[in-house]
Amino acid sequence: MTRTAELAPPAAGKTRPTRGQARRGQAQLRRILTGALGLIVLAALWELYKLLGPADGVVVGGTTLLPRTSDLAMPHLWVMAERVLEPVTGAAAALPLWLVVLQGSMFTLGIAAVGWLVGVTVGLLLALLMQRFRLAESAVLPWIVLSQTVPLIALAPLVRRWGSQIEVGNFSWESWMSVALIASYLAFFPVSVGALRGLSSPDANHVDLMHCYAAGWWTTLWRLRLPASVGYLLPALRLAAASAVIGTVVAEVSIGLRGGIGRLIVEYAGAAGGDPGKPWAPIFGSIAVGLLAAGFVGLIGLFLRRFRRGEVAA
Amino acid sequence: MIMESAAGGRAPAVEVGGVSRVFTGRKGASVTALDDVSLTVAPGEFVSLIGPSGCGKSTLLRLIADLDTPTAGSIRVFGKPARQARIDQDYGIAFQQAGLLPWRTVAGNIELPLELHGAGKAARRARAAELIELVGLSDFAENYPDQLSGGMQQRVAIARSLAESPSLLLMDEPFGALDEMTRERMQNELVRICGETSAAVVFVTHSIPEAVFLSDRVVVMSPRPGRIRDVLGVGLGDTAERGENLREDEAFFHAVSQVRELLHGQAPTGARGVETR
Amino acid sequence: MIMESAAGGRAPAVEVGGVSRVFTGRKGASVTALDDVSLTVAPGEFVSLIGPSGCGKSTLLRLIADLDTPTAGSIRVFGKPARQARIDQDYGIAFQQAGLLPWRTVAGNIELPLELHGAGKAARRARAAELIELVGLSDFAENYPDQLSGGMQQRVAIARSLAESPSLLLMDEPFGALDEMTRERMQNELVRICGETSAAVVFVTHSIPEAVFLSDRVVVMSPRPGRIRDVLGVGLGDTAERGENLREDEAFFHAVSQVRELLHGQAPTGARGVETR
Amino acid sequence: LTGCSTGTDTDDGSPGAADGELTPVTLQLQWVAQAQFAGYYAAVDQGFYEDEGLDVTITEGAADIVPQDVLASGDADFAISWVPKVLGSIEQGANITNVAQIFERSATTQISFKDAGIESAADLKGKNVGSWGYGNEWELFAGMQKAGVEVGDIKLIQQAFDMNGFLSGDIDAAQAMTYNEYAQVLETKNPKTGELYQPEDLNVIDWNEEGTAMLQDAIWANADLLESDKDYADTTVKFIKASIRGWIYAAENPEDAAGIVTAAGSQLGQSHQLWMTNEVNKLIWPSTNGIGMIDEEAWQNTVDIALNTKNETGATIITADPPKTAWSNTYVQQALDELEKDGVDVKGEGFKPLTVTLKEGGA
Amino acid sequence: MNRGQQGGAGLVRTALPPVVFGVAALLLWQWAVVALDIKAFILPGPFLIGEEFAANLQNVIAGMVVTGRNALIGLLVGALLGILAAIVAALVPVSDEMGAPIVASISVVPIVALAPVLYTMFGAGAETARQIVAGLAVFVPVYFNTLKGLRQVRPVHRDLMRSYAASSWQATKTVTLPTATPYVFTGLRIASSLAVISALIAEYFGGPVGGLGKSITSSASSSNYGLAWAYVLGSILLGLLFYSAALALEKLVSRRTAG
Ligand SMILES: Nc1ncnc2c1ncn2[C@@H]1O[C@H](COP(=O)(O)OP(=O)(O)OP(=O)(O)O)[C@@H](O)[C@H]1O
Ligand SMILES: Nc1ncnc2c1ncn2[C@@H]1O[C@H](COP(=O)(O)OP(=O)(O)OP(=O)(O)O)[C@@H](O)[C@H]1O
Ligand SMILES: Cc1ncc(C[n+]2csc(CCO)c2C)c(N)n1
Ligand SMILES: [Mg+2]
Ligand SMILES: [Mg+2]
Repeated sequence: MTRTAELAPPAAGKTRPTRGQARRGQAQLRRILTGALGLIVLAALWELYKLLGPADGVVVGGTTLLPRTSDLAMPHLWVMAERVLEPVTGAAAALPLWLVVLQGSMFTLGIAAVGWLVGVTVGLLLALLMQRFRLAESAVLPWIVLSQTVPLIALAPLVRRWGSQIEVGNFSWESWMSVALIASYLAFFPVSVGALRGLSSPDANHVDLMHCYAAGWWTTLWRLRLPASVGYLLPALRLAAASAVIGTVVAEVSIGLRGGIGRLIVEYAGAAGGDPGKPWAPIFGSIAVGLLAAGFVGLIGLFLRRFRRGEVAA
Repeated sequence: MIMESAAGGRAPAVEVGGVSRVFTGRKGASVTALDDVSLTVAPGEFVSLIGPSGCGKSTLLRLIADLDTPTAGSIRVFGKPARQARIDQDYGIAFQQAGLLPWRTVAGNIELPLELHGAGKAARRARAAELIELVGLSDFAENYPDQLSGGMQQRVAIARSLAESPSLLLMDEPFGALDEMTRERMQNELVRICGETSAAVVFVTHSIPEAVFLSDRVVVMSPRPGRIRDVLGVGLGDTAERGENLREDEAFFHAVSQVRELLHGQAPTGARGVETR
Repeated sequence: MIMESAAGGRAPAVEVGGVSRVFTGRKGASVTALDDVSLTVAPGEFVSLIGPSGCGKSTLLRLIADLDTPTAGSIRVFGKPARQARIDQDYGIAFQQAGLLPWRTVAGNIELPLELHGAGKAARRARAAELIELVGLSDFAENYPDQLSGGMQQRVAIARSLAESPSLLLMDEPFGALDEMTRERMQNELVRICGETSAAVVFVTHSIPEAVFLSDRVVVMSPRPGRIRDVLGVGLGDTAERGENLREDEAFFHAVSQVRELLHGQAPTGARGVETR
Repeated sequence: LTGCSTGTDTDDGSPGAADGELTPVTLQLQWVAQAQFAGYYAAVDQGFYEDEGLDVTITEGAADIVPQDVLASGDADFAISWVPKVLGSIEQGANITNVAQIFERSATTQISFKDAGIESAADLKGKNVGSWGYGNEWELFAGMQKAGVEVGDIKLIQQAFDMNGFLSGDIDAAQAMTYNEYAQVLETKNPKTGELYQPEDLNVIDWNEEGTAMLQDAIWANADLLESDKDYADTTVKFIKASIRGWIYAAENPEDAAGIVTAAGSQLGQSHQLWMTNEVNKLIWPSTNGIGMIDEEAWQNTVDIALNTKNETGATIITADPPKTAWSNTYVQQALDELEKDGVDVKGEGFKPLTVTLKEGGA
Repeated sequence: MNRGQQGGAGLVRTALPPVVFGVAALLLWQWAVVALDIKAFILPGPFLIGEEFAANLQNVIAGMVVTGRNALIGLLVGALLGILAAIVAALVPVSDEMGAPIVASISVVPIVALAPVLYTMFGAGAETARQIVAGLAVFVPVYFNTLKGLRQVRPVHRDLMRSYAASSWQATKTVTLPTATPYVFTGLRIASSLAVISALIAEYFGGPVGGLGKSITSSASSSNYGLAWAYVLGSILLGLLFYSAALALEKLVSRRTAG
């Protein structure tokens, strides 16, 4: 039944965009509403469990299977919401919490974007290298996979220490660059793997065709491999965006960069006992930044729609 | 075996001399896809390759196109080594699958070879329009491949193979995916186009009527190892003169029967079916 | 139009009465795939559906198989509603793609319908062995589909469709992917199998010779909207008697020409090609 | 290529305030901006460093930043760190010197709710005991060892950035700095009473009293440079001198000092910040020998514990006595002399701490 | 036997380039450390790391056991939930749409933010929170890949099942699940090393001591970077072990089902 649309013969020549767009808009709206409903259900579950669940959680054989319901562990949702509207501290000049978190989010997003760019660039270059030279692929790919088993917390101080040794002319390494670099360490991975798959994705048929046209490697890359890889690249870029945000937050904590979400998470943690709503604000901030970043990359997909025509709807 | 065709003074379009191709599998086993195959195609001549699956038709075509290199023997295209001919773009090629780039429009796909070889934008446009007209897709120039039926896609691929007016066309089962009616229509168009451009054609097919209908000569191949079993001059009149009625002609059925028998390994006895019953 | 076949006292194998099928696309546009189609297939009769792409052949077959429901009209299989016939497993079906489950062996695939309907293990084994023998794949019973050629896969699919000895076989271009020689071999085998099991067959094809070779009657369809243009009784002898030589018989060529003309929309004038030239 | 900005970079030997040319100096803290470092922030804010011709940049610490490594690798000119943490680094090859022991007392305690009945280190046996790790755990281990409790006798739990593990009862005895985590608990509502927790609700094991206190926040300098670079040595004295003035300012104006730290970007609430300032002052004042003077006995005590205390893997902090260069009173002495010459009270005998009232959440 | 030799040769051919590359990189690193006289507390050389690894093998292995256990439990639970949730989402499309924002959020939330909350919810004195962190990290790729796999059923197979009048459970068992299996394994392979790294980073924010993550940070905080990196090496080995196990399981199952 879901095949209907795909099987329908293409309307010869021109399509009528307006009606289609309206329909798609409607579907989109419905999806958003259902998604919102999902969130509401989750919120209701939270409050319901908090109301009915035992204070010490559901413990079976010494293992806590369901969480504790104390105000410390599961603050009421309205406590979190109210807290966001209040000032960060009692000081006269204190900004409201939401504003501070928003500023932190933007800061983190900015660094994550730089990390993403670096990661994507490195990932693409690696993929090109591996696509071009089979030996490079077999020698490097396992190490790329392995690289992701090294915990960031071990790398972060190294990166900062080495970065601070760099000082060329007017350029001097700053802490935020270390954070961006660590973010790129997570971001490059999906891109290199995805791009490699994408670059090797063209049919033998198409590769033969380019060969028949006596097209060189660069021409084949530009005319065939890159366009063909778009379908693989976009999910990889989205994954990289989420990873870049995660990496940024972790690195902010790790090397203590001020201004971002990671720092707020650490600093508000101390208030967890006396002000249980406060630590949740940067957590939601970090989720929002992640979704925003992933959504942003989704936008890129819109511009590259042309290159995804070959894909069958999942 | 009749392998020479009267070709006048010009170099033959294709000259395959004692070519073998052995594939070595990963497990050490080797497959002799072609064994000592020789074949000459004259300029402007239409030659079909027919034979059971795995007899090496595609392999031979790929060797001519320099998409693969022979284990032994030599291949010359218009008197040059195959590699040179490929670089000089002496041939156009169409595969069994249309192989269009899904992100390019019909026009964009047809322009591709011209673009790669540095033709100017205006020239490309004009040539593409001409070819689209030729294959009867004028209303679809700006459509994307996924908006076309299989037959239409195949026509685009043929137009693309003609883009640089090659004097040699290599086609590997280009009509394999089409339904009978569309297929016949495409065959008629191919006959017309070849008449107009007087290109030589090497045409791989599984269909006996198709081979007979289109060709000057039909090359019947046998598998394991891939060899040329026989070459049958069909000569149902000059390309340009052949028309729709030919398909219901007695000589047509006669030739079909002959090719069938060759394929089944019998000596061609003449149209036994028709004459002895 | 000749639609009734002499069927004796038993209920017809298939009885399609005034069936229409309209697809409503997501964009509101609707396609009339079938328009007021009526057709009766007698028990044991072999009927081919032929027609250009998109004329509704597959749709009709899917309606008979109750894989889809008609917008209007009724379909009865052996006197029961199509749905009941499906649940009672009155038919076997084979699609254009073999559609084997890649994680099951040849034997496992053939056993699948038996397994689903609760046949015992030993019975399944025996029946599968028998069918594998029938389609000539005894050496490959324990192979997986990806180790078989397209033709072999198709033979497995046919064996699978025969597993429960259905009195009706529905086949949608089962030989579409095969090369000419294998295809002819498979056609011969199908003729033999049908002779042995005396099942009725509804057979979709694009190939005129195939339709003519196999069928008692050929149903020629026309597209947009899908309708039955004509039904041609071929009657080239009883199924069991037909053999290889038939293909080179004059009556064969005659029938082929007739179907061609029907397809192209002319009234069947008799074998114009053969007789008037 | 060290790339760091040590005072040695300037050509003219001793840039005084008069020159207008300030010597750039970087100070690496061991944690983020908070009143634990009030003296340094006050010295910046009040222009004490500038008076000495120094342009001080304070670099905050973080979970994975080891201040003594930053110092040793040349990325900072001075660092604040605890003596036991640094001893390990020195043994690993970091050549640095304790030039001023700012905190005289230890602020590390092990706190527990009254009903757990943990009143001394011996009571820790069989309990869930919290610690941050990161080198903050040695006083605890030493105290336990002294009381005959093996590391294997307790269940050791790593504490998070918050005190929730303690408040939820997962940790029976939690590590708490008097100036920070102890206050965090007192800022939390007791669900039983609906009021904030009171000091009476808690038992506190104070390592100063148990005799296993180790030396905490000290100013560390690069030993190689102290040896080879006269300017750096001068800068060190100036830096110590201005820092001490900062700490004196914090003792005399705790509210202002707390405000200065908050203005420097600390996210702590007002009452918490003031509490921390006050508690930190108590670690310094009154000063027995003058602020910053390293007490040889206390140093030796710290070294002894470092040599003999085993952690959960059986390792000790150090395996051999630290080198002579590990500490020096030369510079702080000079700074104190100059200050006393100016009539500054560097012992704070009359120091009177405030009584700070904590508000919920430290607000 | 001949086959076996061939397989051995194949292994050598696939393993040789990365090993050569790796050894070359390690040697270069060691050379740099020696030639540039880099102190261990700035960058330990591979030989030093190796020495520390050998000298503390017992502790490293103990850490691997603790962290590996958490990762394994997280992997099993997360994978199970991911597969179940994907089946539900495939059967009830509304639940897919309702869960979309939640799953999307889980996929972007940093462990840094999550771990402290989970410790409070499930107790800082137990390993549960770490196992949940690993489980959530595993859930995401397993869920997405399984869901994708469940939607790969080919129309011809669906038609076939209908023509057999198969019950929906029969269809699920004979067609849908086997079709999805390779996709599930792709998800598991990605998830396997993710489970290790997540369980490890969760240790950073509390919980019982003994795991690799805690050991890394406490060695580093006393500037014992050789030891810290020996633990890092342990974590790499653990990740590799999990990855190889997932890969082997995938090979095993796919051989059984698809020849
Ligand atoms: N790249 C290859 N590696 C190994 N063997 C190959 C390769 N290409 C073709 N072969 C083998 O060579 C033989 C000839 O193959 P080829 O594709 O030329 O047959 P064909 O006549 O085109 O068949 P079909 O009609 O099925 O397309 C076959 O046995 C095939 O298995
Ligand atoms: N599920 C569907 N939704 C919408 N339109 C459909 C659907 N199935 C078939 N059609 C349309 O119905 C018409 C008949 O399709 P059908 O598949 O029966 O043709 P066919 O004769 O089998 O063609 P072919 O020879 O190409 O297989 C076509 O126009 C097709 O586009
Ligand atoms: C991972 C981790 N690192 C540091 C602290 C905080 N901390 C507690 S005491 C101390 C020394 C100086 O204040 C520091 C930094 C923590 N809670 N968790
Ligand atoms: Mg071929
Ligand atoms: Mg069809």
